[in-house]
This record gives sequence, structure tokens and C-alpha cells, in this order.
Amino acid sequence: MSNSVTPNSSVADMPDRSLLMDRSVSGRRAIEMPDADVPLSEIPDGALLRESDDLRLPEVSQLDVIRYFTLLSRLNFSIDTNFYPLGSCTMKYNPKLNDQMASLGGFANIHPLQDDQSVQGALEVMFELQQWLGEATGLPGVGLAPLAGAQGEYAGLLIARAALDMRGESHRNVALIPDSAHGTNPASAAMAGLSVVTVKTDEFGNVDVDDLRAKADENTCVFMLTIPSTLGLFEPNIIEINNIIHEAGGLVYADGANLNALLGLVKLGDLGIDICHSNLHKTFSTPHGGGGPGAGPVMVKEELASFLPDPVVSHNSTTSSSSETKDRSTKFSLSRPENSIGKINGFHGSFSILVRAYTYMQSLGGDGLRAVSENAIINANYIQARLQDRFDLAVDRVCMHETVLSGKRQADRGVPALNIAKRLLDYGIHAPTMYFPLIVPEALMVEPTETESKETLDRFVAVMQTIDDEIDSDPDTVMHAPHTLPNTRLDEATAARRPVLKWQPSSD
Amino acid sequence: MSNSVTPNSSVADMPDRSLLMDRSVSGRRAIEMPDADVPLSEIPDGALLRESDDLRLPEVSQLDVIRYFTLLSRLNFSIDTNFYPLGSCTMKYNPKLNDQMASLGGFANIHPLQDDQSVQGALEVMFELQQWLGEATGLPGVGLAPLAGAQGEYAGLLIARAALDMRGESHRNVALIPDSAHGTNPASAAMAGLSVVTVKTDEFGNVDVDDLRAKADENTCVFMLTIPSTLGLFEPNIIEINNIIHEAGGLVYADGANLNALLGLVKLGDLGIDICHSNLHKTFSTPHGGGGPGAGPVMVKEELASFLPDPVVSHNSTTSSSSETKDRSTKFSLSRPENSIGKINGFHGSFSILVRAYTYMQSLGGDGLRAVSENAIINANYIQARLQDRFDLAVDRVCMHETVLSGKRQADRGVPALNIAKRLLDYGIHAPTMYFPLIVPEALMVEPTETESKETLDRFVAVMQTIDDEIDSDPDTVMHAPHTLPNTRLDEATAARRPVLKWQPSSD
Amino acid sequence: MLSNVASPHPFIPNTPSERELMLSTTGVDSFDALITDIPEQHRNPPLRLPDSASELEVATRMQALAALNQDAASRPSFLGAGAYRHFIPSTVGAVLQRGEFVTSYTPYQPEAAQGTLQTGFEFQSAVAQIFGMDVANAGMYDGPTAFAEAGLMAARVSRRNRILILDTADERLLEVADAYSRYQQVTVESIDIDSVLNGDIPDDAACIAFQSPNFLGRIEDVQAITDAAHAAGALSVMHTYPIALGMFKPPGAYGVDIATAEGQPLGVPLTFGGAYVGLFTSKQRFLRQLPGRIIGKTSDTLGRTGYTLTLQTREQHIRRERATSNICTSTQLIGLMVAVYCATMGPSGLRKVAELSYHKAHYMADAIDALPGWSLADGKGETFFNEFGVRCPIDSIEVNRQLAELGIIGGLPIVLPSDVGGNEREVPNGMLFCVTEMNSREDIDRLVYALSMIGT
Amino acid sequence: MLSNVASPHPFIPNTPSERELMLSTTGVDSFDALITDIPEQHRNPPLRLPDSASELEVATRMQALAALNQDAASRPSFLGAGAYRHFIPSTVGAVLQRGEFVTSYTPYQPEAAQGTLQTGFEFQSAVAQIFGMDVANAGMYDGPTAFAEAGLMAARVSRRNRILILDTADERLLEVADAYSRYQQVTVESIDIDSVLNGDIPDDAACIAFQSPNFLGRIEDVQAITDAAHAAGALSVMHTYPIALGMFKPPGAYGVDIATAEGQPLGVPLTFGGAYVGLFTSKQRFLRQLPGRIIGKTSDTLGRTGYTLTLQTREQHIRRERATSNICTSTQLIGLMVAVYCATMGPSGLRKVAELSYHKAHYMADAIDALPGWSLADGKGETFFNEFGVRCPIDSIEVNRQLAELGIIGGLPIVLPSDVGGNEREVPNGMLFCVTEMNSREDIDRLVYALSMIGT
Ligand SMILES: Cc1ncc(COP(=O)(O)O)c(C=O)c1O
Ligand SMILES: Cc1ncc(COP(=O)(O)O)c(C=O)c1O
Repeated sequence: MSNSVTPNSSVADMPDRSLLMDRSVSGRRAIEMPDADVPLSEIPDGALLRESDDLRLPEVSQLDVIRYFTLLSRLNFSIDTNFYPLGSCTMKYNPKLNDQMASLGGFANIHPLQDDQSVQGALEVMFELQQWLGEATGLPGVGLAPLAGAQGEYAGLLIARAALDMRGESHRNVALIPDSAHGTNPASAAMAGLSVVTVKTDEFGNVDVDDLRAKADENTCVFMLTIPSTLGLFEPNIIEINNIIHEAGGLVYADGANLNALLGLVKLGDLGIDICHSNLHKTFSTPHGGGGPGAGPVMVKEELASFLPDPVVSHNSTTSSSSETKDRSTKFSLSRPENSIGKINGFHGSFSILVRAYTYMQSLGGDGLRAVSENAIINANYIQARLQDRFDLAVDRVCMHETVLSGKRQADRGVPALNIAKRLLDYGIHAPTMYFPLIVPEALMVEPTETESKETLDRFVAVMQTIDDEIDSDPDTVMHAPHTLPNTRLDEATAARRPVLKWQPSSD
Repeated sequence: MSNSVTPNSSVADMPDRSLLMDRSVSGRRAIEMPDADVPLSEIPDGALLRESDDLRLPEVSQLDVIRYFTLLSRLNFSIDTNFYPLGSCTMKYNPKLNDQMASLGGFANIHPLQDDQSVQGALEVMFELQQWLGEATGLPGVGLAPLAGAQGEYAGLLIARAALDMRGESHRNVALIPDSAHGTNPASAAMAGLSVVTVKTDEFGNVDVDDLRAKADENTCVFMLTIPSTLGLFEPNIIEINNIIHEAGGLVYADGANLNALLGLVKLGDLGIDICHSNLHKTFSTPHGGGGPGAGPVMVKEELASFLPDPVVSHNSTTSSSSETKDRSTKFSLSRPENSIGKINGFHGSFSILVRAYTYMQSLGGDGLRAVSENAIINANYIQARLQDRFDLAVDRVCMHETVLSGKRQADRGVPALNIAKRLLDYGIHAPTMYFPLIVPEALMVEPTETESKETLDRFVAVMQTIDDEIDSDPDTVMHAPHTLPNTRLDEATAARRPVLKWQPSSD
Repeated sequence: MLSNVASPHPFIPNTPSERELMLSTTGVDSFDALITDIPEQHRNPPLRLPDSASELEVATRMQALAALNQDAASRPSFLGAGAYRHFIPSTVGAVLQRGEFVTSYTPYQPEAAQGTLQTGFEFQSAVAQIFGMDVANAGMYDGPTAFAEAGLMAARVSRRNRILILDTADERLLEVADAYSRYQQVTVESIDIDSVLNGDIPDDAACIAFQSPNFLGRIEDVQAITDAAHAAGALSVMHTYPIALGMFKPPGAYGVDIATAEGQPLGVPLTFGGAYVGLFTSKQRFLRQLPGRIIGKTSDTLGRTGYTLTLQTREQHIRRERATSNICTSTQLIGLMVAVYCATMGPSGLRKVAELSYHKAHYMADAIDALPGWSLADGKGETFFNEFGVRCPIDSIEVNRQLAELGIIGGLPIVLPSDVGGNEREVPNGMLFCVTEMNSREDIDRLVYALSMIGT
Repeated sequence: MLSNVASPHPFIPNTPSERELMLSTTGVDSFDALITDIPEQHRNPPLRLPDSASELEVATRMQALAALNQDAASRPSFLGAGAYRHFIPSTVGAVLQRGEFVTSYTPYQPEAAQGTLQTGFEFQSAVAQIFGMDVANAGMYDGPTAFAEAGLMAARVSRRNRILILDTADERLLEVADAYSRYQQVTVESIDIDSVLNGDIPDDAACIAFQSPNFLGRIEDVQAITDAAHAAGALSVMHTYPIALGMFKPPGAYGVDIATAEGQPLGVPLTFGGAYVGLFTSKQRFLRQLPGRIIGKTSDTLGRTGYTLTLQTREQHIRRERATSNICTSTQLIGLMVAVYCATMGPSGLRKVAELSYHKAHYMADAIDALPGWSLADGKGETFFNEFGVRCPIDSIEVNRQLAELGIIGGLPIVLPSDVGGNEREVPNGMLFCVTEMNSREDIDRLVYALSMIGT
């Protein structure tokens, strides 16, 4: 597939990187479609029609399609091929069973607008997943509609606002957000019309309670707390914090991206949290797909359930269903909660992802989910313990499911964290999350997950030690890493300055 | 996954090559099985039972299994990733639709001993495939049972012997086989109790008709002819040859491994061939799987149909079925031909492969199959024409679906063909078949197939030219190739002298 | 039940002895010492979930649940309205099996994610090409959210705050746009075609947003709407159906400013409505206001081509509350399906799919129109693609119920303005039918025959 | 229909203009000039096959054909007798998706095939381990051909020419062994257990070949048979059921010389009888007489471990008519499924599968034995694994027919010796049932209830 006639110098089958349109040959085709089996109708006015040569898509053979995409796939790092300790992202084993179940015809080929009656199996999956997520978080009102974590946040904030509106407190337009928060938190708050007020983190990595107290007031709509925090820490003052917010009349939103540290150990609802979301593509191990699709169900306490996004699934024996024309045999049905914030996307959520998460929860069960959290925490602490002589810790205390290292010492020796991250790639290990949370200088956020073995963690530790040594012995190698990947470091500045965003005839 | 803490020097994610047992940790597991839902019965006598620690299989996590095999897969060259012009092997695009159809539940989950009545769809596939293979070869008696080409040969030879036995000519115990034949031909003949007499190939690459005439006699059981031959040539004297054998009272067996050159261009039966096989994993593009499974149906002329292996599928309206208790609704049924050579394997053949071949034949149709052969021939001739100034040809005439080059000139310059083959790997191209057929010195047998594009062929030509240049400019590089693969050249001699054939505790 | 002598679960490798060793390396003598920050009274609550189950048990249950659904692949179906049953070539499923695509994260380390990035670039190239637009982003959550974000983008670009949506659009689009703008200084309103064409557009209109083919399958007068929007200083925002663009002029040809669509018809199975992918395109000059991820071409230190996420300063992880959208995890893998679909279909394949859908839909529409008691919701003469409204002689929910008994999934029951008086009825008296290349003539004839029996 | 303006077919990229150009490079002016060696009168015959069809049409037809089959996954099934419905873990299907495994050839270039070779080495390691034997080859066509080749190998090793097969073995094994030796100087004969145990073994016997668990599921006295064979200077050749070895002593423990099995139960779907994989193991000292491919460990020029085909001088491509077998294309990919299965199940998983099969089969056998009119073919006391013969009150084909009406796939109708007189009956009066971990108690109870109704 390479069009080069010089041998591959370093990688056995470094493929030709040209784009499909560069390989396109007029008249080639990768598929045949049948001819019409009906009489042809009149074609509309030519002015409405597309010229036949206007559509420039690739013309390649079917083998070309398969070989091209197969070779490209191999340029990726992935869970199936690499240790991937990308903090906050929970890159753990995505069980193959989940994918296989999601592709069953009875799930893959149902239309979202079929009668409830004809999709009872799908609705049962959704109903039970609602129940289970409610139980796992202690927040029994569950909406599966949000399509990712950020949409879950937005839905949660709309719920908060709607509830406050109903209380007559529409003026509450401030979201308090810790300085360690993920970018989606302030972005979602802004979309929900809230102004963001940042709350400080104290020297122990906790919310600065005094700062919070000072900022919580009659304009507070929500406090958005990531729990455990992006520092990998459980907030010890959580009860006090929740009280402060509640006393100020606001609601507490928990960003549940790190829920994988809490399963069976604590329930958010028990702590007084009002609303949270869960990233099923993190905690419940649905695959990330190179950047989605995910699913970000929103969970709320009982009193807020009527605000959930449209639709939720109800069980007709347990709910006083208001729907007019319901069949006797329709056990589960889609419905719109009474005070719903409405539809936040086209249909009912990322169903194919929901099926995977539900399969995963069945496989693990309550006992297994607790084991997930325990071992995620044990693995992170093990890495932290083994690396703390070489690397500074963001905060020096035991962590939850991830540990945030700081490459300060290494930066002082001339090698910023970015380069350590890139150098890890040469060892076949994906880089940790870099420079996040923003409050930690030279942050390297390491989340090993429970699905990786001690042997893998030990190798990671050894590689980190080797790189630390290389910083003294061979800093150039680290500074210019990676050396063994399909590309050396890419020029991101030029990409942004002179954007080329699609194939161009003169390409390459 | 690498256990090295030195960076990968040349390949981005060169995996750890240790075996699963070396990664095994007591107590790990990759699967959970349910508990019994029935009362437990008495366990038999302990003397019959296996000790609980006697079974040493790997104990690894499910992620280990997936990551291990995924990484290993990437060490292979394959059609999905590489041009693979391996002569005689017909490495062409294996359409993904075929695999998908073979995995449909209605095909994948049926038991071979179910009533005919309950597997009518499967039997229809087999029946129609029989018809189509009969039509394509002009030999209407088709047995799908053989599990690969070599078993097809063996079945064909058993049929020849049985037919001659019935004629009272059991003494005919000689198989005439050209010196260019594939090794399975003499091996199958030997299994069928035949002594092999070799027939010479003449200077034009044809059967030496005089030699054949001299050797064909009253002891001749069969002449086994590969057509087109392993030299990639169609035998111009085929009619005369068939007459010679028939006059001597023998039968002509065509090794149809190269049938992909003949579809729609000529039918073996029309030429007077009595028996042939077809490798569905070559001509009909079922995947090779790294060495099987394949399927090698045997085709015979009408008079020999009663000898076909058990079972064949018959259509109940067209055959005078002898079966006793047949349902009215059973349109297709398995049956044993009257004079069958019997069962040559457990059930009905490589059904999953038959489904693929049948799907393939439907996709192409008669017109498409002819286009397959035409373009296979055009592509081979194009390569031959473009390389003949640099490389000797085994025979200087137009070829069919493959061209046999000879690396004589290169060997004279100090670089035997083996090294050219290995050097191609560095360019991401699989080696041609080497040193076969045996009668061609320094043979490199190149079969591009019809599924590869002109661009791919042009690159192959350019790479061959580059290597030819390297023989002068940098012979060492060629002699020690490959340089960019997971292994450099492997020590096959030691492997055979001191065989290590399974994991050993001290391994690595 | 989990094991306590072996590793607890196939997904969790730590054996009991490793666990002990790791805890002791950590310097604690029990796991509990690691979670003392959790308020004691709330620690270790009961978790009322089933126990862990074996793969065999889980698969058995899931298969049973799947079997409870009546799937649209094994019976004739005429449902569309935003999700479409089109042919999906074998290549899509084959590529989707690649674990390297499925189990990688958002390509934050581009050197280790060229597979995702280059395929994403192919996606952008194909989408921009199909739409005839300058640029496409790497995908949105789904069609309706793409449309909603297009409205918000139009507001940012125009610095105006009224999003006007033509009333022939699917109500779902309106609802989602409303949810997306509810607390921003932006309003979402409905507008009718006469107001648009008469130039009756408020001067603080950010955009005229419309759907074509519209909810009832009709092709709108895109040029006229776009011209009217521009005349009023507003943007033209079009939501479309990408298969239709195999045959009909694309938004780019009309000067549309932002065009969006549901990407599902391009190689993605129905899966009960998700996960899908939103397609989002615009004119070049609005580039820096685009929501979502964008992949750009660049080169590495050795001058070789490579791809990377670009223009990230628009995004939440850099710009935080000033980002163009809060979107983070998006729909890359569904975008890959679209990319493989487009590569496989090529120009001739996509055109053929469009034409087959068109001709089959018209064949069916003509046949229904000829049935006594049944008629098309529009008179003849309107141009539609592959969906059309039908006026039913009886309650259309009842029609569907009768069709279901025959193993046919009917259309979408809708409310059409009543013939008498013009006031809306409560009971759906109409049906929105959709026909694609997947509907054989035989299926269509079966449906029409069934309707003819219902009519009488 | 093929195109003549574009490339003829999605699988054939040459466009008409490329074709012309390539022909002219070749120096001919038409394709016909390339095939003049084909006798003119036979050139270009009519090919009475359907025309090419689109993927959509082909898939539709294949799905319809598949739907005509009653698959054993969606209803209770009790058929075994050489092909078994066992649990297949999700990992097997996932690994099998890797195109690099599926679309590669036999590893003739080891440096470019380490994936196939190392996984094949894993297969050999797992098979040798499960059998408790010194060596395993890389796989045979299927179980019965492996058994047949074992007989031939015994003849080569012993330089004797009578293959004696115990009469409790599946008749298919005998048939295939017969077909494999028909014209060689070897005979295949049946022998009964009394002759074996009494030492009544001819002195030109190459081997005593037997099946355990045998056709009726019973565990043979492997030690006694093996000792008797050895005492007669013959080899002990055992055909077994690999799942049973999760629980029962393996052939190696008894001194068996060659052991074979059908590998299908280890992770391979039923697929109507193929493709399967034959397992073939032996003592170390017979190594050079093994048929089929063998993968060995070695090192490369840099001293790194690698794998390669080895002992190839046994094989047809080198040794030609003196090869140990004619086998060439074998069953590598099915072997891969077995390797992934073994890696996934591990020792505890395989044992559990064996135990579940055993207990469920015994539960069902006891229940049937208790039904009036029904009885086990053997008295109690015989040890069986998961198959057992049952004496039916009526023709067992009729039993199956009635079960089929209830949606149950019954057992295999067999002929048992009649109770009266002892002479064999024509009408099958027995049934061979098989039970695995896939049969739920509910399914078993349903079957037993159904039989109880048939009995009365
Ligand atoms: C802490 C945190 N919050 C929110 C998100 C946003 O979730 P999503 O990407 O699913 O929209 C992420 C994901 O990266 C996260 O790590
Ligand atoms: C000419 C020829 N004959 C026979 C065979 C044997 O076929 P199989 O490998 O399917 O047994 C081959 C396969 O390599 C071959 O090339």
C-alpha cells in the first residue's frame, strides 16, 4: 500500500498515508447497488438536481477500502493493544461481549419511533439500567437521554434551573466551580446561562471551604463538584460543603466522571448531592471509539425526577401512567416526565451504548462493581507509592482511582512534562493526561484502572524511572520523542494557523 | 505489553513475545462459568479423574487474552494489509460479506446431524453450489465433502480407482505426474496406493507428449495434470494428452488449484478431463486463515457421479430418491451415492467455507467470474511484460494467471532468489512462491490476482527493480533481509534439529 | 458470586495475594485505610444490585431481551422521520471490528492516534463534499443537536439573538433547539414560509433555519429561503438528509451558510435512535465559530504529513466557559462508519441509493393515492424525496396496529389539518411514510394491498 | 450485470482504459491473444450461471436461506455424537475478526507470519497439555481424519499393517479410517473389548484404536486397553473428547501412544459439521512420523525468539510421494479459535465446563430412566460423561419428529440390540442424547416432560 519504492526504514509496514481521494481512479467502485425493481417515476426539475460530476467521493475498489482502513487502524494506540493510563478518561478493558450484545439484530435494527409494544426488550434494558444507575448513585431519578458527560452536565443544569424557576428563583444565575474542574463544567454552565465563579482548591487538594462559603449566596444556582476530584481525591468535607450550598439555597451537582472510584463504597445521594451524571464510557466501560459515542445519563434525587429530559422509561405497573392508549401487554413505555426540560437530542439516548453498559453491569453485579472501585483505587495507590521518590505528587496523600504527578523536578532539569508523555509512547505506553488539572504545574495524571495487572503497572513504573534517568543521560531523546511512531512530533501551530480541513486536489 | 524497559528501537509497538503461560498468574481468569442449576450427581471413581493441578493452561485476565492475540495478529502479513503475490495460492481479496453470511445464526448454529427437514436452507446452499461448480467446470458430478485441495485429490483418486476396480482393472496402479506438479499430487497418489511415474516438461513448459506417450500404458490409473500448470501456462496439447491417456485406458485428473484462470474461458469437462478438484480457498476467494480451513470439492463427469464421497445433496424432485422415510416438504436431502467411495471426513465438508464460496459466486455471477479470470490473466501478463528485461522468465511466452520468474541472473550476481523474496518483505510486499515449480531454477512465482490494482502492480514492479539494483549497490542488505519485521531471518535448521514444539516452563 | 481465592472477576486481574502485596507497598494494611476520606456513616452502603453473572448467563438474558423486539430488518418497515433504514455495506461492519479504532480515546496524543485522525479527516472531507460546503467538523452528537448548535452559532456569527425555524421542520428539531438555547440570550421561534418569502423577517433574526427535505419529505425552495435570509442580514441554516444529496443540489450550491444533518443514514444501523452522528458544515469564514472537534492536516518534524486536532482554542478544555460548545466526547466511531460508507459507496453508489429511494417512494405514493379513501397529504406537483404524508380513512394509529398484525411496520402517525373546518384534530389522521432502497417492490405491494383492505 | 464503462465489479479494479493500457504493455491487442493456447473449439463456452448480483441482493437471499434452518442456538438441542454445542466465549469471536489472521496464507515466510506461528504454537502447547501428551501438531482437517491418520501413523511406526478399531467407536471413525487406508497395504478391522482384554490380538496389529468416551458416551478402560495393546506389540491409539479431559484423566496419563480428537468443542460453532479442526498428539519418539504441520520455536539472527514451520521434510511439498500425509491447507484459523478458547477458559474454566456437562447429563439420564417405558441403554454403574443411549418405547425417529413439533431438537436416533432375541432391528429404537453446559435445567425438564408424554 505504500507508494514508496524505498524500503520501510523503521516500521515494517508503514503504510502509504495518502488519502482516499488521492487513490481514486475514475470508474472504480467498491460496491454494486441493485437496479430499480419498480417503474421509474418522473425526475424533478433539473434545477433541483445535482450535476452528475458534482459529487467527488473516492472511487476505489472494495479491497482498497478494507486495506486502507485496516492499515490506518494500526496507527492508533488503544486499550486492545496498549496500556493507556490516561487520567480522568478511565481507559479500561471494554469487554467484547458488550459489543456483541449491542450488535444483536433485535437491538441494532429497531427504529426509535416503533410502538413501545414492539420494543419491549429494548425498553426493559433501559428501565433496568435506570434502576441500577439510581441504586449505584443513590439518586433514584434517572434520565438516560444525555449523549455524553457534557450533555449530562447540561441536562443536570437545566434541571437545576427549572427546579429553581419553579421555586420562583430564576434569578439564581451563578455556577460555583472549583479551579480544578474539567472544561466541560464551566462550558455547560455558560450554555445554561450561568456565570461561572471559581472556587479555590486548598493546599491539601480539597475545596477551600472558606472560599466556598464566601461565594455561596442568594445568586448561587449550583455548585459543580467533581467527585472524586480531578486530583483523584475524595472531598473529605463533602457533607459540610453540601450544607453550605443547600443553606445558600443552591443545588449541588456532582460531575460523576470519576464514579468508577465510588461504586459500592459510597452513594452520592447519601452525601446530599442533588444531581449528577455518569459517563458510561468511563465507569461502565463502554468503548471510547476514538472520541465517542458515549452516554452521560443524569441522576437526580426523587424531588427532581419530574424535570428529567424526555423520554424516560416507565414500568406500567409501578407508575400511574397518564398515557391514553396503552395496551395491556405494554409493560414498559417511553414517557415524558411532567415538568421535563424537554428533548435534548433526537431520540432516546445512545441506545447502543446503554446496551453495552447494561451488559457490563450484569457481568459485574453489585459485588463486582465494588471490586472494580476497590482495585482501581489499589492500582492507583500502588503506582503513586512506587513513583513518589522520583516524581512529585500534586498532593501527598493516598489517592482514589488516579494519581496526579507533577513533573516539576523534571522540568527543573530541563524536560517539561509534555516530553515525558511523548517519550512514554516510544515504550508502547499511552501518555497520561497532561497539564490537567490546570492548578498542578507540569501535571501528569495517571489512571491505571482495575483491569490492568500488577505486571503492567510494574513495567509502567520501570519505564517512568528509565525516562527519568534519560532526562539526565540523554535529554535530547526525551525532548524529541516520539521516535518510533508513524509520525514524529506534529506541528500543531501551523495546523491552526493555516487550517487544512479536508482533502484538496493538490494534496501531498 | 512489552516487558522491556528499553524503548522500542524500530517498531512502535513491538510487543512482548513471551507466551501466555509465561504471563500466567495462579488465580487469574478470563471467564466465569455459571454454577450448576441441577443437583450434583455422584462423581466417578477417583482413578478416572484428573488431578486438579494437572491441567496447566494459562491463567490470565480477559484483557490479557484480547491484547495478546490482537498484538500477535499485527505481526502477520495478510491480504487485508499487504499485496501478497504468492504464486499458486491465489491471495486475492476475501470479501467481507462472505464472512458475515457464514456467521449468520442460521448457518453457524446448525448441527450436522439434524434432520434434513430442519436444514433446508443449508442444503439448498450446498445443492446450488454443486450445480454451479459442475457448470463452471463442465463436470456435472460434484462432491463438496473434501476439506481442502489435497483431500479433493485423494477423493478424486479414490473415485478413479473405484471406477477402474468396477471395470475389473484394479491392477492399474500408476499415477503419471508431471515434474512440475505440486507436492500434494504425488503424496495423494501414494495414499491411494499408486506408484508415481514422473512425466517431463518440455522446453516450452508443456507436457513432453512423447514422454507421456511412452509412459502411458495398461498400468496407468490416472494422469494428474495441473491446468493451467504451475508454470502458469495453459497446456496447448491438452486434447492430444487426454486422448493418449484415455486410449491407454486411464483417466485424466485435473488439479484445479488454478481454476481461477479458466472461469468462462474453457470448461475442463469439454476438454475431456474426467475428474478435477477446485480449491474454494483460491478460486472462490474464501479466506486462507493462515493455513486453512479450505474446501476442495471434487468434480467428475456424469459416469463417475455414483462414486462421489458421502454425502451429496440431492433435489428430491430431480433425483429418484431411494430414501425410505422422506417428508413431502423435504426438498433437499443428504444422500450417499450408490457406489460412493464412502466418508472421507466426519460430516458434510467445510460448510462454513462452502457458504462463503456460494456467496462469492452469487456476487460475481457468470459474467463476473469470467471477468475474474480475464483480469487475473491480464494482471499477470502485465507484470511479466514489465519485469522481463530484468528477470528471466521460466518460459518466454504469455502466461495465464501467474508468471514464473527465474532469479538466475540475480543468483549469478551472488544473490539467490530466497533473498529477493525476503527483501520484498521490507517493502511491505509478501514474497512470491519461491523455488517452485521445482524444475525452474531460482523460481519466483508471482500471482497478482484480479483484485489488485494497476497502481499496486506498478509499485511491485518498481520495488523489484529497486531490489535488482540493490543486488549491485548493496548486496548485503538484500542478503540479510528482512530488516524491518518482528524477526530477522529465523534459524530453521536448529528448529528442526532440536524441536521445541510447545511451551516449556523454562521458556525464554 | 466473586471469587476470594482467585482474582475477583475476569475483568479484574489482581489476585488476593497481589492485592495484599500492593496494599503493603502502598503502606496501608487494609483497603479501608485508602478510603477514610469518605464520611464513615456513608461508607460501604448496601448495593441492591444482582450479583455478578457469568458470560453465558448474561448473553442468554440479552439474547432473550433482543428477541422481544420486532426488528425492522426482518420485516417490511416504512418508518423514517429522522432515522432511516438504508443499506449498510459489509465494509462498514468489517472496519468497525478493529479494536484499535474502537478502544482508543479522543486523539489527544496525535502521534499515537493517526488512525483516528486520518479517518476523521476522511470523514470531514466526505461530509464537506456531499454538502458542497467549505468545511465540516468531525461530528456532533446527532442531527438535532447539530441543528441546535447551528442556530447558536448563527447567533454568535450574526450577533443577533432570534433563531427562526421554518414551520415545516420536524418538531423534534425545534424542541432540541429550544432546550439548547433556553437560558442563553437567544430565542427560538417558528416562522412560516410566506413570512420568509415576503421578507417578513425581523431585523434581529440570527438565521432562518429550515429542513429540506422537510418533515413531510418535500424539497423546500432553498434558494428563495436563503436569499430572503441574506436579504434580512440573517444566516441561512439548512438541516438536510444526506442521502437526498446524492440526487439533489447540496446546500453549498445555494449559498447556505451552515448546513447540518443526521449522519445515521450513511452507514449506521437504526439501533433505537442512537448512537448516531451529527453532521455539521459551514462556510469557511465562520470556521472559528464552529462547535465540536476539527481535525487538520499538518506535518511532523521530518516533514511527513500527519493529522491533529486543531482550532482547539474554540473548545471547552481550553476556552472553558467561553467555548463555542460544551461538547467533549463526541461520536468519532460513528463518524468512522460514515467515512467507510462514503468510501465504499463512492459517487455512483450514493447517487443510486438516492435514486432508488426516490423511485420506490414515488411508486408507493402513486399506488396509495390511487386507493379509494386514501390520498396524499399534498396535492400532486410538490417535489418530495422519499417521504410523504398520507391522509388515512381511519385513525392512523389503528392503521399501524392492523399492519403490525400482518408483520409490517407502518409509517409514523401524524396529525394533518382536518379537511373540514381547518382546525387541528386530536386523533392522528395522517401517516408519514418513508421508502428506501431496502423496501422491495414486493414489500411495497404488500403494504399497499394491506392499506386497500383497511380502507374498505 | 457488469459495467463496461467502469471497472467490471467491486472486486476487480481494472477500468476499461487501464485494461487497454495493460494489454498494450503486454504487447497484445486484445485479451483473446492471451488465451490462444486454449483449444479454439472449447474457448469461451456459455456459462449458465446467474448474472452478478449486488451485495444487497446477495445478503437478502443468504439471510432468507439462513432463516430456513432451525438453528440449535435458539431452541433446546440434545444432539451430540461428534459435534457439540458448547459455550463459546466472546473473546473467540473478537480475535477471529482480525483480518491479519483471517487473510494470511500458510506461514511459508515465517518473518512475515509470526502472528500465525506464535498462535499456532499456543495451540500446540494447549492441546499437548490438555491431552497430557508430549507433542501436538498444528491441527488436522477434523477429528475423524486425525483418527484415520493416527492409524496410518501407527502402521508406519510399528511397521505392521492391521489397524484394529474397538467396536464401541463411532462408525464414522471406522468409515473414514477405511477410506484413508483403502489402497494402502493396511487393513482396518473391528475388534471387541473381550478380545482386547483377553490378549486376543493378532501379532501383526499395528494398533488398538478406540474412542473414549465412546460413541455411547462411556469411559473405556483406557489403561487395560493400552496395556493389552502394548503387550501385543501394538500401539494404543485413543480418540477422545477434549472437554471430557477437563475432568477425566488424559490419554498421556495412561501411556497412550497417539491421541486424537475433534477440536470443535473447544470454541468452534457447529456450522453444520465444518470447518472443524482435528487434534493430533503423540509421544515424543514418534515425532518424525507425525502427519501435518508442526510449528517450532527458534531464534532469529539477533537471538530473539521466533517461530517457524518445522520438520517440514515430513511434508508433501518436500517429501512428495514419501510424505507422512498429503495434507497441505489445513485448519489454522480453527486452531486459532481453539487457542483463544483455551487461553480464555484456563484450567478452571475447562474443568467447570466438563463438570457442568457431566452433572446435567446425569441429571437428565436419571430423569429419563425414571420414566415408564424409557430406560438407559446400559444398566446403571457404567461411567459416562455427557452422552448416553436411551431405549425408547417407540421408533426414535418418530420421537424426534414429535420433539421437533415442540421446538426441541432431540438426540440421535440409533439402533440398539433388541431386547428379545438379541438380533438387531432395522427400526431405530434407541436415542443417543447429549447434554452440555448449554442445556439449562429448564430445557432438560421440558424434554423429559415431553418424553414422558410420548411414552404414554
Ligand atoms: C472530569 C470530567 N468531567 C466531564 C467530562 C466530560 O465528559 P464527556 O467527554 O463524556 O462529555 C470529562 C471527560 O473527559 C471529565 O474527565
Ligand atoms: C497446484 C496445487 N495443487 C494442490 C494444492 C493443494 O491444495 P490444498 O492446500 O488446498 O490442499 C495446492 C495448494 O497449495 C496447489 O497450489
